[in-house]
Amino acid sequence: MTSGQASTLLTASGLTKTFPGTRALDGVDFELHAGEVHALLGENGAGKSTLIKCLTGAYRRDAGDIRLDGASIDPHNTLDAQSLGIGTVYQEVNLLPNLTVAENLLLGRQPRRFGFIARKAMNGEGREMLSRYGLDIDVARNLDTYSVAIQQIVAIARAVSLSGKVLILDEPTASLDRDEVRMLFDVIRGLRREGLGIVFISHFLDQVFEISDRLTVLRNGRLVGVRDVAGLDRLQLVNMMLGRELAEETRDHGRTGIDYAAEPRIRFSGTGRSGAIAPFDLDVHRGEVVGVAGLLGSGRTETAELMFAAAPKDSGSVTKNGKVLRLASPRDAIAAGFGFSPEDRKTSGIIADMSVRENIVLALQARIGWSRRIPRRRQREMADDYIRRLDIRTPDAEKPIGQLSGGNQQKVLLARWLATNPEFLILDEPTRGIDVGAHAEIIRMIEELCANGMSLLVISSELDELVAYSHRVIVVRDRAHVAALVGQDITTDRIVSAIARPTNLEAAQ
Amino acid sequence: QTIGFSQIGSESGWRAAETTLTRQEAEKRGIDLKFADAQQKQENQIRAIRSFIAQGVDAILLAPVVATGWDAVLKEAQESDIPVVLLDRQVDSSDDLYLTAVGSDLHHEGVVAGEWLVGEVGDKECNVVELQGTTGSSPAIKRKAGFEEGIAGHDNIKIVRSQTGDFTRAKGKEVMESFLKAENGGKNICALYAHNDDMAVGAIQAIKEAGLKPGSDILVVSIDAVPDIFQAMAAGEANATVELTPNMAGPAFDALAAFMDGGTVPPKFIQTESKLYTQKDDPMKVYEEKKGLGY
Amino acid sequence: MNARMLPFYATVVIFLIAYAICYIQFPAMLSTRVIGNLLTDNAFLGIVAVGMTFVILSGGIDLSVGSVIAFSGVFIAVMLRDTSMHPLPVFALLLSITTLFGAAMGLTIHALQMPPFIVTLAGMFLARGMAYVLSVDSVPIVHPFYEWVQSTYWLMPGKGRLTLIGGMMLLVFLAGILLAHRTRFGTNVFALGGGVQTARLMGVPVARTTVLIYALSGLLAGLSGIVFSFYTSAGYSLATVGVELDAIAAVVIGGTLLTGGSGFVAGTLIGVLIMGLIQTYITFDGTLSSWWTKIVIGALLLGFIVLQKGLVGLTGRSAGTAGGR
Amino acid sequence: MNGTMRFLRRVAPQIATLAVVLLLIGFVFPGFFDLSFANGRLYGSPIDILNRGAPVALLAIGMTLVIATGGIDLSVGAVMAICGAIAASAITAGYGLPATLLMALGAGLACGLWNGVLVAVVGIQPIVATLILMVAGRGIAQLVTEGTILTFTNDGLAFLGSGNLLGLPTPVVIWLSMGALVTLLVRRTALGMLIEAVGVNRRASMLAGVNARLLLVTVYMVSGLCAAMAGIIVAADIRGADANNAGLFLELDAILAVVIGGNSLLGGGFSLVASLIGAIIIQSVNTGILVAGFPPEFNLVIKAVIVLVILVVQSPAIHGAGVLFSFARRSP
Ligand SMILES: Nc1ncnc2c1ncn2[C@@H]1O[C@H](COP(=O)(O)OP(=O)(O)OP(=O)(O)O)[C@@H](O)[C@H]1O
Ligand SMILES: Nc1ncnc2c1ncn2[C@@H]1O[C@H](COP(=O)(O)OP(=O)(O)OP(=O)(O)O)[C@@H](O)[C@H]1O
Ligand SMILES: [Mg+2]
Ligand SMILES: [Mg+2]
Repeated sequence: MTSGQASTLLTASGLTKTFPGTRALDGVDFELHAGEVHALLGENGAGKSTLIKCLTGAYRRDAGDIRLDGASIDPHNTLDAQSLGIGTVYQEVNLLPNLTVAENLLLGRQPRRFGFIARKAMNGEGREMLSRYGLDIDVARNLDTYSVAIQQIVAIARAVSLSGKVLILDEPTASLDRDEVRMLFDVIRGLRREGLGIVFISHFLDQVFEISDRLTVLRNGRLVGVRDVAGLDRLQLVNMMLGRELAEETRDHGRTGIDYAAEPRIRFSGTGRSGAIAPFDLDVHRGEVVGVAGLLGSGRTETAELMFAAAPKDSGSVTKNGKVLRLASPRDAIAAGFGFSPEDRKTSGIIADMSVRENIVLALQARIGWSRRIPRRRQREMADDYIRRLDIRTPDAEKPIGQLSGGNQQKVLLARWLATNPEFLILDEPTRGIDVGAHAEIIRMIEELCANGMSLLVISSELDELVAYSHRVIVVRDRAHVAALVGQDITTDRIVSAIARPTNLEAAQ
Repeated sequence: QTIGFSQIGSESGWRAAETTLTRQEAEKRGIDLKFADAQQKQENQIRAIRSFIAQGVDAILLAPVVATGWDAVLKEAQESDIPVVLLDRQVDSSDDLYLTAVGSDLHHEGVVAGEWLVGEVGDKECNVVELQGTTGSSPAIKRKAGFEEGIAGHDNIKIVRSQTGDFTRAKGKEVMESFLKAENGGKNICALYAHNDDMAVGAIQAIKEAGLKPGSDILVVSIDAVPDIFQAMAAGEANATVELTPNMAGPAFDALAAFMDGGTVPPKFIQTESKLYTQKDDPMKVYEEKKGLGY
Repeated sequence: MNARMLPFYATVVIFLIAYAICYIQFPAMLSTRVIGNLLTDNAFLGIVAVGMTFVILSGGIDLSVGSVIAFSGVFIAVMLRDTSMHPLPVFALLLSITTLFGAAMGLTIHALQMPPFIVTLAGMFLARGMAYVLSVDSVPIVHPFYEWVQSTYWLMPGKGRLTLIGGMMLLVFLAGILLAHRTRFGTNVFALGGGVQTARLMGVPVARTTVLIYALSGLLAGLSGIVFSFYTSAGYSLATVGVELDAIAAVVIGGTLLTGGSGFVAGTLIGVLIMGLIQTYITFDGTLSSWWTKIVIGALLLGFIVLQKGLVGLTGRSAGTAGGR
Repeated sequence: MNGTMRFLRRVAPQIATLAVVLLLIGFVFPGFFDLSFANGRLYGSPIDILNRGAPVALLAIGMTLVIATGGIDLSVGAVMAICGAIAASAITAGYGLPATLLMALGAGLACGLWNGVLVAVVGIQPIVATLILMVAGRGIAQLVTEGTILTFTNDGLAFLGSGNLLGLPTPVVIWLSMGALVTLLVRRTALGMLIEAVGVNRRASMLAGVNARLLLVTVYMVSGLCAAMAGIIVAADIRGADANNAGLFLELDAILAVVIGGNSLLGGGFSLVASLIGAIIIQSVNTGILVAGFPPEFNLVIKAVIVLVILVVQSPAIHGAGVLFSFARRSP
């Protein structure tokens, strides 16, 4: 596929884009062949999203030349790009939650009869588009009634159908589980066979190695290199991305060292809400990392929201160190020493217009109360400290968080909760969109935190990751907790099989 | 007997008094009065009249917010044989569409005020500032024109500034302040003509706060004759006001009764008196008479 | 049943209940007369509310419409008085002016990234100011065409009248429903309401749609001005003060979210009728003083909105879609 | 030091606009800048502007906070009428001045509480929630005055509208102190930041533990309190409560002031000082129109054009082009 005779489809040369205080792209060259999957790699904030936004007219570039099929193009907006046959999935799910799934899929090209939209035909076409991804949902319902993962698939389906020549996917797999990813890759391979050029951005190196033919690495807005994937060494690639050495991660499976005989720190008993998640019991011990695994829509996020009182529960009770807690709102939970970093960072996490500093101190300030303002100097120190420790890429702490790259936003949110020094921290997809370097950093941090006595509950679609740091893994299926794996039982295979079929634990309940 | 009354609103003390008196007069005669407040909107008045027709009232009183635009709805009332009496303001529809109109002549009020000023200043040079009513409202237009007619031919009297005070005290005060500023601290101003008493009362305060004496340094003439202006007159701070009686309903009910009982067709316009009050008319006594009327 | 239709059904149910209550108290309220009046008296409000629905669906607001109606009336009256033109070409001229006015506001909003609230507030001052400049006085309209339109109506049994302007409002609603829910433009309007930034990334022509939305609102405000001039046979610069707020209230009562992106044109019709019903009820009662009238209108408004919220919340929960946040 | 610079840069466009407007007025009306000191206070047109601008300035304080939370308060004009009416009727009923003020301010707080509960607890959209009080409030005010203009003669109350304090008209002193107080309150504590957070993303703020509900209610109550003060001043100024006209359409001026102050109607970051300057800009335009002596039918057109020009010049799009920015940097 990646032979030398492959025709060049899309080229960009000397692309430059500057934001106030940041040079996001600095004379970057990029070349995409027809019939190849081309991965775009780089740390958080390297400029990957900016590059594709410039290519597709979402941003106006400052300088540089773009050619499609040899002809110079100059897309002024995404509509131009779409009509040129470039379909794109941008990093954050960029769909309209208030429209139906079908409308989202076909926006701008709805089938018409006598000038009016033909609803039936539109819904039929929409269902058709999704069936390729094994998704059979009611496309006439509003998009926001579905989970982030489903929205992601809808966005992909839309982009695929728009891409006559080029398909660009910016971290499409960040919230997908294995099956979904496999399905997506099948689709991508099909398109490659049809001769499309596909740009694929991901921080999952396994996936990059699995699907892509060539890759381009960016660092700090500059081009580092272009390589054929075949024969490329993994460690070498990582070093290319980071510009420094990263020791290969080796981990034992299943960590131990928790005294399960002691009284648990937090105990949920019979906690649940009908229609959302069946009542479950869960003990969390001091220094323990509880991982939560499951398919999308299985009820992991609901579990976390119920625990944090972000959604009302209709049964059950919570105790901390044996004392009953009355949790009616996130405030109560925070007062009890909880923290919660939500999955959907755009709508539930970041305060987009506010600075990195303010985003970091927000939860701590809210806990201290309005009357005792954290002195500005202290705020700056805290912010600078976390920026350094988590390696958050931002010119300074006063930059609005909305202008940071996706992965860096995620790190700021983590910093927000670390600043409150919680006893029980719930992280819903904390590593989503985070680069390899930072990924290792965050995992190390999770371990360090629990070594210091913090208890964690981590939801992740990356099973390897769960295996790496969890003391215990809860498996959620069909809105119920169906299995718990401890110690040596924690392996990817076991988790997968627990997700797939009933276990004895379920029978015991 | 049921009579519907479509009132403009309650935008001023005078209008509140008119409503109160209409209610009192209806009660006196044992009439069931259906009252509809239009919040200053013609569309609400038209709506109200059509509802009255749908309800089948025996007659309708209408205080029209504006002169134009009543033909269609008046025709509809006529087709349902419901007599309509206009209160206090006129309409420009054909006069066979309503039974009669009770009111004063807005233009005439302005003339009376103007003539009073002419008599008061004689041949002296006199710069007048004018506080207009709400821009576009018929009292503002007619009282302005009437006053200009009243002072016509007397070149010693000139209107030097004219701004709208929206018929309110607060705006009257604010605008008067700017007049005083613009006219050399008020030294160039000899008289104030306000389209209603409320603005005059506000302006009087502005004049006092500027260190001048209203009533002597600056003559004050206005229209309506609400109770507060009589207090000002008693204190020597206002000079004259032209009365617009709020009791329009009395004559209206009388005319209606005569028409419905005996078929007496009243004249098309029943004009109420536009009486001029000055400081000589024992203002405190008038004040006492008027103050209970809901102004 | 589709969950997104819930607020609409709730509004319809509330309207029917309210009408029933009115009927029990005043049986005359079920006459064709009252129904005909509801349509005729609210025709101008209904038409302008259709435009407002589009604006609000897109996440904007248009405060200028009341003033534009007044301007339209004065413009028509002055033109008919001072020239010998037939009303129809005058209408055409007026509609192009108001449409352009709306488009200019839309362009300002888009190109200068200014909030619609403020741009249309300035537009509100400007339109009414222009009406003053044209004529401070109210100007009667006398023209055979006007007489013909006014005397053309269908006399329903029970002496109720279905007038041309009432019918016109229904037509505009019909067109509005089709435009909003059955065309690509309509979907684009909803898309803007869902998020301008996202809509742009999805390839919605944001500039064109924004301009068109406000142009449409201007056009309908002009049309409403024409209807209002038929209603009153006059042009008056002080007319229809605050109609924009009535329109907004009607749109919101009709189940459209002020934040944009969700709502129904048909709901707005019910909203307009509910507002008219409140007025009619108060007139039929006829005992309220000026101030109690205002308080009661406010209270009923609150009642409707709370009731609607409650109804939507209740049925929404029992429908059992757990995904609802 | 850094903070001062940032502050100056933030308000520079407003100060520049104000300067231009004042210069224009000075151009059509030469004696405009004359100040004199007599009877223990300053006199002059600039002082008049500060004085007449008091109601809008006060409203703008509350409105800025409400808008920062992403809301809007249309009821302030009606609340002014209610509180003015209560003050007038209490004082004529023989209550002392302190009791009267307490009642009027309390009524303002109650109105704010009502709005806040509708918005934060019942979950009605702010524009609609406050529209309800806007419609009904004027009725309530008239209920208090029974439709008349309720005049009073108490000099203590009148002092609040037309007295002098510290060489300035009392209303000026009141709004300046209120502005300073609220600014200190939101900037010396964390309130300002929390309000902004709720305004930008209410859900995320709540998940971060911000008590958004309480904050929203508080902000509407502050707005009600400011409206009450404005209402008292207006009533005291004319020594009477005019339920029908007090504060009529002032909500629009207040919103305009906030926007001219460069604050986003979508919520988030805000500057009270800039809003206050915005209020003074609006009053300058109003006063300028009055002293210029045009026929009144042109008032609205002139105001519309001036406002449009100001907004266009301040708009982010033009701002990006740096037109005003370079000008602003030279000015302080
Ligand atoms: N709208 C914007 N305004 C200002 N700066 C921006 C904006 N968008 C991106 N940047 C900056 O440009 C740089 C590149 O960001 P970009 O989003 O392209 O990174 P990325 O490689 O996609 O990272 P990630 O893997 O975290 O998604 C970052 O430093 C970011 O802060
Ligand atoms: N296959 C599906 N069909 C219909 N609705 C779904 C499906 N999957 C998820 N949903 C909806 O999405 C919501 C998300 O559920 P929840 O967030 O608890 O799942 P999750 O396990 O966290 O999955 P995710 O990986 O998407 O975060 C659910 O309330 C459900 O209504
Ligand atoms: Mg990115
Ligand atoms: Mg989830």
